[in-house]
Amino acid sequence: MSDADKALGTRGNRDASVVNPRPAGTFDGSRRSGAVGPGRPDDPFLIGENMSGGYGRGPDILHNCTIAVEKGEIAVIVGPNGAGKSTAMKAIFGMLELREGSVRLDGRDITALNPQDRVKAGMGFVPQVNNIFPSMSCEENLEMGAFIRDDDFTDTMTQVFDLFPILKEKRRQAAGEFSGGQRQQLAVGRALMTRPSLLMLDEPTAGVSPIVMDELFDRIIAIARGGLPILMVEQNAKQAMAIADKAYVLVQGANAHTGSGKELMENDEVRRTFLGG
Amino acid sequence: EDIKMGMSLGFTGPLESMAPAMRDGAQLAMKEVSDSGLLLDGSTVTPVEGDSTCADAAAATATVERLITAEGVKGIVGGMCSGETIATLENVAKPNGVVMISPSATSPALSTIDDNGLFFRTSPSDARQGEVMANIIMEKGIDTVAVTYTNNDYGKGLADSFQAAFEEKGGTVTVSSAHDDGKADYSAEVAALASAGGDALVVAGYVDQGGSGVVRAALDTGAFDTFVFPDGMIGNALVENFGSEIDGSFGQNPAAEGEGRDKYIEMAKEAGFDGSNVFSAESYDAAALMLLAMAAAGSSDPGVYKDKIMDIANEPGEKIMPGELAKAIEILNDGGEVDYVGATSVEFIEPGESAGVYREVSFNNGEMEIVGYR
Amino acid sequence: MDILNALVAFLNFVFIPAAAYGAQLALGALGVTLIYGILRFSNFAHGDTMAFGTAVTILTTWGLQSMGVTLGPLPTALLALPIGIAGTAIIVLLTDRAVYRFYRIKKAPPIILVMASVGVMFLMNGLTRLLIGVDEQRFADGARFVIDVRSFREMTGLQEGLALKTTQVLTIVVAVLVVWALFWFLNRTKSGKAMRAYSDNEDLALLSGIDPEKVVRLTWIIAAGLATIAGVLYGLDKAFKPFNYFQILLPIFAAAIVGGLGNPLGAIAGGFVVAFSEVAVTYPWLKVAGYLFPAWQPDGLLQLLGTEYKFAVSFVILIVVLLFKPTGLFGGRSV
Amino acid sequence: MSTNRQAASTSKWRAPLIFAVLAVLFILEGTVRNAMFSGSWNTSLGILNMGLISAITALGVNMQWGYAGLFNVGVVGFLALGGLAPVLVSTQPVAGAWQAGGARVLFALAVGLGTLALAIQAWKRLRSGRGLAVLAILIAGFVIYRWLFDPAVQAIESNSPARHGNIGGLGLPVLLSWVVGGVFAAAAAWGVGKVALGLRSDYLAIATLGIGEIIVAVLKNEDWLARGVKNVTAIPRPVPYEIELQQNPDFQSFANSLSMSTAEASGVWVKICYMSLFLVVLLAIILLAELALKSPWGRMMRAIRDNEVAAEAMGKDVTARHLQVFILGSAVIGVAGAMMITQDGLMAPVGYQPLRYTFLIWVMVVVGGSGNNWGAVLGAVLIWFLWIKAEVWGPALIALLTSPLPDGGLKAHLMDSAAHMRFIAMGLVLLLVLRFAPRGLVPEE
Amino acid sequence: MIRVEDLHRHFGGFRAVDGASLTIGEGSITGLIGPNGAGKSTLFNVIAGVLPPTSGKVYMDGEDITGLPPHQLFRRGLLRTFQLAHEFASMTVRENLMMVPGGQTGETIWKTWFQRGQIRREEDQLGKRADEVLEFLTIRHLAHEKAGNLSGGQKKLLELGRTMMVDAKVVFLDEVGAGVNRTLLGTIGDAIVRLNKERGYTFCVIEHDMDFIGKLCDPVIVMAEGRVLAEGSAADIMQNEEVIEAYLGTGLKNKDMVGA
Ligand SMILES: Nc1ncnc2c1ncn2[C@@H]1O[C@H](COP(=O)(O)OP(=O)(O)OP(=O)(O)O)[C@@H](O)[C@H]1O
Ligand SMILES: Nc1ncnc2c1ncn2[C@@H]1O[C@H](COP(=O)(O)OP(=O)(O)OP(=O)(O)O)[C@@H](O)[C@H]1O
Ligand SMILES: [Mg+2]
Ligand SMILES: [Mg+2]
Repeated sequence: MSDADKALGTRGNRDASVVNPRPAGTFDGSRRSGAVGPGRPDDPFLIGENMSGGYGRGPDILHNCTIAVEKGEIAVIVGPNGAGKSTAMKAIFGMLELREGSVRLDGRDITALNPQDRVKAGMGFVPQVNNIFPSMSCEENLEMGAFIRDDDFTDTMTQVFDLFPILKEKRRQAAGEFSGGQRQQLAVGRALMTRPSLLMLDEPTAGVSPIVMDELFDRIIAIARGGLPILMVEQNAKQAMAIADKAYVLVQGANAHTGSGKELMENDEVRRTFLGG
Repeated sequence: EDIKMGMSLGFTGPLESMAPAMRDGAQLAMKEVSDSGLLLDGSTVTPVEGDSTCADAAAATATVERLITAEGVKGIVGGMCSGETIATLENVAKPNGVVMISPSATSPALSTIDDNGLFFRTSPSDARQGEVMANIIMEKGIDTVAVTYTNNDYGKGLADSFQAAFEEKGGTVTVSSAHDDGKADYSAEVAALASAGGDALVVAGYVDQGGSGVVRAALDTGAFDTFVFPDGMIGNALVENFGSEIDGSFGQNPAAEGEGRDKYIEMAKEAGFDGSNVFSAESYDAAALMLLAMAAAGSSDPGVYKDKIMDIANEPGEKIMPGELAKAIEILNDGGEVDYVGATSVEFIEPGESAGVYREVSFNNGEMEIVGYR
Repeated sequence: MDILNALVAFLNFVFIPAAAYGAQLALGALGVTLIYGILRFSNFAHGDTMAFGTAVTILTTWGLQSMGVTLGPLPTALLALPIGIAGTAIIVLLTDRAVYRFYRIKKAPPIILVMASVGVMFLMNGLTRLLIGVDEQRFADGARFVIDVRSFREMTGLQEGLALKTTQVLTIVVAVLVVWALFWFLNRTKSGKAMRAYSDNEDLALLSGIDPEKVVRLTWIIAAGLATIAGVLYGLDKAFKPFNYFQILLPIFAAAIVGGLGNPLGAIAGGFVVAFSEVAVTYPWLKVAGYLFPAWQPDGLLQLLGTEYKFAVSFVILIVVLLFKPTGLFGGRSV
Repeated sequence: MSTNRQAASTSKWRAPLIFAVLAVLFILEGTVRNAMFSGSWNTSLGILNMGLISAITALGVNMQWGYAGLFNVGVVGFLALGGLAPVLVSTQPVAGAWQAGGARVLFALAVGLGTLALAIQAWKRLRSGRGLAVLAILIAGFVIYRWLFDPAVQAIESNSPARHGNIGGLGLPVLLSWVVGGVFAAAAAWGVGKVALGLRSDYLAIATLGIGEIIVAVLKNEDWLARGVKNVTAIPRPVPYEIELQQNPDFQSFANSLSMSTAEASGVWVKICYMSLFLVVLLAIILLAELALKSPWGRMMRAIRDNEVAAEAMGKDVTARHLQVFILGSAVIGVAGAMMITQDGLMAPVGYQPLRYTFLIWVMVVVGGSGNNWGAVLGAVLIWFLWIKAEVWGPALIALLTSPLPDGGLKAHLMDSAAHMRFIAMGLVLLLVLRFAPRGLVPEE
Repeated sequence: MIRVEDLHRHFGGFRAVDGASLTIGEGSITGLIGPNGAGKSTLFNVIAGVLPPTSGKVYMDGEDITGLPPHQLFRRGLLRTFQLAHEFASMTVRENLMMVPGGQTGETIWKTWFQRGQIRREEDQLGKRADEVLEFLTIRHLAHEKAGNLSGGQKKLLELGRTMMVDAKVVFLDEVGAGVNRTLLGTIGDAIVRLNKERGYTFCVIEHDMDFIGKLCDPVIVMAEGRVLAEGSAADIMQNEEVIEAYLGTGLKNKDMVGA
C-alpha cells in the first residue's frame, strides 16, 4: 500500500505478523442503504448541495458546501491543502455522514445510499490515496473495476490499454510493485472500467509525468465531451483550469469562489492565493 | 451439623475426562454416609467441588483456598495431579490444618513430604508399581522392552522405578522416552520406540490421553503388538478403543482381591456412572476414610480425626466393604474397631499411603480378564 | 546392505505418518491463513472451530450409523461431513454477527479481533464440551487399512512391514482436492477475486461495488468448511478429543507462519515442513542403519535429539529455514 | 489512514473508577458470603496476590506489544525461565551434586555456547566455503558437547534420584532470585531477539512461540537442572510460614485481638507480607516505565511502532530499540516468573501451559488497554479475579439458566458439564469487556 | 557530495535501475526527472539505504556508503522524504517533528530516570523549533492534531517539515510537490532555496512539475528506463528533443474541445 512495502522487500519488521498490520478500510462497508428520494426540478446531473459534516465524532470539515456538475462538463475543485476537497468528494460518494445537505444524481436524491449502491447507480471514483489493489495483478485490478458489470468488458479493457500503454506492458505484474505514476494511471483505468455515468477523480495527475498528464487530460476532455460528466480535484491548477467548464475554490470547507476555469484564472487574487503564480 | 467435604479435581484441563467419575465416586461415599444419618448424631455431608485444573498450581491453590477458608470444608478429596497436590497441600491445607486424601497423586515425592500428618493417598506410590510390573513382565519371559511414559511426575516416576527394578532383574530397557499428553501427533515417538525395538512396549501413560495415541500409532505401524499397561492405562476405554487389537497384552493396576471392587462397580452402575474408570474407586475410598475417621474420633475437626485415619484403614477390626459405611459407623459409634477394605482393598503403610495390592490383567479376545493379584 | 527394508522402515515410520500429519496441519493452516488474509486477524478460535465441526460431524455419523447407512470401505463420517460443515458454518456466521462484525465496523485494531477470537475460543471450547463431552470419541468405521503390516510382509516377503491406513490416504487425497479447489476458486472465479480484492484494499473494494458483507460471509463459510474437513480427517486418523484440538493450534500456527501468514501456498508447505521436521529430526536411524550396514553395531539409537524435543526441534528448523529464505517459503504475497 | 481514529478522549476518572470497582470486588470477596463471593480474606488476598504477579507479567508484555508492537507468543517460556531462578539460587545445595559433575556441566554448556559463537563468527568472517566450515564447527562442537555433557548429567541425576538428582541451589536468599529470574529471561530474550528482530515480524512470532516451547521442554526433560517433571518442592520463602506463626504466642494473642482464628490470621498475615513485596516490585516497575514512556524515549518508541520505515529514515535504529524493549519486557516477565514460583513454593514445569500463561496474559493486556501501564495492571487483576471466580460463577450461571428446564436428561447433562462453564463464562466476560471497551479498559492516551 | 557509480537494482528480471551513474554536487539543488517508472524512487531508495543495490556503489563525500542502513545515513546528514507520505499516524503533528533530532538525552532509557531536568530543557528547545517549522509550513494550527488525520497535502508538508528539524547535509525530496497546493509549493520552493543558501543544504529533488524544477534546480538530471538520459541546466533540458519525446510531451491535443 505504501511504497515501503514495495521498496523494502524483506528487510525490517514490516511484513505479516500474527497481528495483521495492514490498515483496514476506513469506512463501514456494512451500512445499509436508505431509500432513494425524488430529485428536484432543474437539478444539474449531480449536485451535492449545502453539505455539512465531518469525520466520525470530530468537528465539521465541510460547511454548507455545494458542488455540482452537468452532463458533458468538467468540474474542477481547487483549494489549499486541507481545505476539504477530498472530504467533499467523499461526502458526495457517501463515505462520510452528512449532517446537513443532500446529494442528488440524475433526478434522484441518493443521500441515503451507501457507497456500494452509488457505484451501482453509476458513479465511479478514484480516491487520492490507496487507489489500487496492491497484491493483484494489473489486469485483475482492471477486472475488479468491472466487477459490477456482467457483460463482456474486453473492449473497455483494450481502450484502457490504449490510453495507458504501460499498463498493457505490465498487465501481469502486481500493482503493488508499480511506481507512483504507474499506480495513478492504473487507478484511473480501474475507474474507467466501470463504465460509469459519472467520474470522480481525486488528484488524478499527482505524480504523473507531464506527458502522461497531457494524455490524461486529453482523455478526460474526450470523455467529458462524450457526455460523461467529470468531477475532479486538482492541484495542477494551470492545466486544470484550462480545461474546466466549471471550477470551485474551496477554503476551509466552504465555497469561496465559483466560476468557469477561465474566469477564475483571470481573477488575480484567486490566482495568486490559490492557483500558484 | 452439616459437614462439608471438598473435592479438588481437575474438571478442566488435561485430565478433565477422568475427573467426573472420580467426583461421582467420592460423592457416592458421602451420600451413603449422609443418608445413613448415623455420623456424629445425624450430621449430613455436603460435597463441594472445586476445579483444580490439574496443571495450574496457582488456580488450584486459589480453589483449595476457597474450599477451606470460605466453604469451611473439613477434608478434601484431592488433588488430582501430584504437582498441584503438593502446592495446595503446602500452601493451603497444611497452614489451615485440613486433611487431604488424594485418590490419584502417585508421585514418590509425596511419600517424603512434611505434611503434619494431614496428607494420605488411597493410591500407592509409583515406586511400588514399578517393581510389580517388572516381576509380571519377567514372568512372561519377556526381557527386552521399550518404555514410553507421559511426561509428568507420575509417568516419569513410574518409568524410572520400573526401569530400575527391571534392570536389576536382568531385563533390558531399550529406550525410555517421554510423550507429552494432548499432542497432535505421536508418529515421532512411535518411530523412535520402534527403532529401539523390544518385545513389548510399556505404556506408562493415561488411557484417554497420549497413552492411547501412542498405542494407536504403534499398532497401526506394526511397531509393537504386545503392550504392558500400568494403572493409568487400565480402564474400559482401553478395551473400547482397541478391542482385540491388543490381544496378548497385559498389565496391572492397584486393586485388591475380593468382592470390594465388583461391589463398587455395581453400586456405581446403580448411581448412573462407570465405576471402573481410573481412580474412581480410590476416590470413593478417600471420602469414606475421612468420614469413618470422623466417626471414630467423634469429631469432624480435621486436627482430631486425622490421627484416626491409619486406624480405620488398617487392621484390626471388622472388614468394611463398599456400601457398608453405615454398618461401619455404627460399629465405630459403639466404640468398636473397623478395618476399611473398600473398593480398592485399602491398606495404609507409613507415611499414609496405600500399600499397593495390584491386580494383574490380561487382554484376550477383545476383553480384559483378571489374572490374579499380587 | 538391505536397501528395500531400510526404505520400507523409513516410509512406514517417517514418511507416511508425517505426510498425513502434514496434510492435516496444512488444512488447518489454510483456514487460519485465509481468515488472516481476508478478515485481517489471527483466529485463535480455529482449533476449537475444528473441534466443533468434528463434534457435529460425529453426532451425525452416529445418527447415520444407527440408521445403518455406511460408505463401504470409506468412513461414514464422509457422508456426515456436509452436515458438519453446515453446522459449523452456521455457528461461525453467528459468531461473526455477534462478535467480529462489531469490531469490523468500528475498525478496531487487529489485536482486538485476535483477543476477541480468544474469547470465542473459550466459548466454542465450552460449547463443544457441552455438546459431546470431554471424552475421547470414536467414529471411524469402514476399512482401517489399505495395506496393513502383516499383509505387506506376506506380499513382499520383506522383514519390515508397511502400513497404509485408509484415513492417511483419504487425508492426503482430500487435502489435495481441497487445496486445488480453493486455488481455483480464489484465482479464477469472480467471488474469489472479490475476496482477494477485499483483502487487499477494503475501501477500494467497496468503490468497485463489492459487497463486503458477502465477502466476509463467504470467507467464514469457506473457513468453516476447511476447519471441519481438517478436524474430521484429523479425528478419523488419530482420535477425537476436544482438548487435543486446542493443542493442535500451536503447530497449525507454526505452519501458517513459516509459510507466510496470509499465503495459502505457504500454509500448505508450512504444514509439511512442521510435520516432517517433527518426525524426521528425532528419528533414530538405528534400524535403517542396521539394514544398510549390517556389520555396524552402534551402541546408541543414532538419534540426534530425543523426541521430547521434537516440537522444539521443529521450531529451530523453521527459524533456520526462515533465516535462509527470508521471504518465507512463498514470498510475502497475501491471499 | 483510519478515519475513525478520533482522539475520543476517555475520562480522567475512568482508571480510578475501575480501580475502585476492583477494590470493591476484592472487599466483597473478603467479607460477604453468598453464592457469588466466598467471604474469606484468605481467598480474596490469595487471588489478589496472584493477580499482582499477573500484573507484572502483563506489564512486561505490554512493554513489548504496547510500546513497540512486538508480538511475543512465548510468554510462558520467559515465565518458566524466571521460575528456574528460585530453584537454582535459593534451594539448599544438594550434597554431592557438584562433585558429581557440576563443573563438567558448566564447562559443557560453555563449550556449547562457544561453538555457537564460533559458528556465527565463522559465518560472518569467511567468504568461500563458509557453509561447510560452519557445519563442521557445529558438528564438532556438538560431539564434544555431548561427550562432556552426557556423563556429567548422568552422574548428577543418579545422585539420590528419588529425592534430588539435580544440581541443587546455592542456598542464597530467595529475593535475590527474583533479580536472577529477570536476568535469565533477559538473556534468553537477547538470543531470540538477535535471531529474529530486524527480520520480518512473523519471525518474532515464530521464534517466541518456539522459545516458549523449548524452555518448557528443557525444564521438563533436563532433570539435572530442576528435577524435570519430578518437581522441586520446598522452595524457601521470603515471608514467615503459617505454622510458625500459629505456634508463636504473640501471634496467637494478636489473632485473638482481631477475633480471628490463628489459622486464618496466619494465612492472612502471610498473604499480606507477599502482597507488600509484590506491590513494591510492581510500583517500582511502573514508575520506571512511566518515566521512560513520558520522555522522548517513549515518543521514539511510539514513532517506531507507528511507522518503522519512517523512524529508520529519521535516524532511529529500529532493530536496536526493538531489542532493547524486548529484553526489558522479557526481564520483567522473568521477574514475575520467579515471584510466582516463590509464592507457590513449587516448581512444576508441567504446569506451564500456553493457554494459561500466554493467552491469558495477552487477554489481560488487551482488556486493560495495550500501551497503558495502569491498564495492563487493571486488566491483569480483573481478568485473574474473573478467571478464578469463573470456577464458581460458571456453574452458578448454568444453574440459573437451567432452572426453568424440567428435570431430566438435558438438564442433568448440562449440570454435569457445569465445570466447562468456566470456559464459557471466561469467554463471555472477555467478549463483553472487549465489546464495551474495545480499546481496553484504560486506553492509551 | 553524492556520487553514484554504475548502480543496478533489479526486481526479479526487471531492471528498475540499470546502470545509473550520476553526481550530486555539493551545495547544488539537483533536479531528478523522468517518466513514470524510470527508476527515480528506486534510485532514491538505494541511495537512502532502504533497498540494497544489485550492484554498483554509492559514495558520500568520497566515502563508500553503499548498503548502510538508513539510520546511519541519517547520522551522516543524509535525509529523505517519501513519495507516499510516511507520517507517524497516531502521534501529533508536533511530536512527529520533535522525534526527529538524534542523540536526544531522553532517548536513552536510563537517562529518563535520572536526568529529568536536562530532558525538560531539551524538550523546550525542540518544541520551539518544531513550532517554527510548523509556522513556516502554515500548519501551526494543526500542531496537536493526529498526523493520521491530515489531508494528503498536509502530510506532504509534514514530510518536508521533518527534514527541517535537523541540520542536514543533503536532503532527498521525492515528489514533495505532488498533491501540494501550487501557491504553497512556491513557498516551499523558496524555503528550499533559503535552506540551500543560508544553511548550505544540498538538495536532490524528484518532481514532475516543470515550473518548479525550472525555477529551482540546476543541474537537472533526466532518467529513463533506469539510466541517465540527459543532464544539464533546466533550460537546456526542456529543449532536449529526447526529453521532450520521452517525458515532457507537447501539450494537450484536445485543447480545441475545451469550452464548448
Ligand atoms: N518491488 C518491485 N518489484 C518489481 N518491480 C518494481 C518494484 N518496485 C518498483 N518496480 C518497478 O521499477 C520501476 C521503477 O519504479 P520507480 O518507483 O523507481 O519509478 P519512478 O521513477 O519513481 O516513477 P514515478 O515517477 O512514477 O514515481 C517501475 O516500472 C516499477 O514497476
Ligand atoms: N480521516 C480523517 N479524520 C479526521 N480528520 C480528517 C481526516 N481526513 C482529513 N481530515 C481533516 O479534514 C480536513 C480536510 O481534509 P481533506 O483531505 O478533505 O483536504 P484536501 O482539501 O483534500 O487537502 P489536500 O489537497 O491536501 O488533499 C483537514 O484539515 C484534515 O485534517
Ligand atoms: Mg485531498
Ligand atoms: Mg517515484
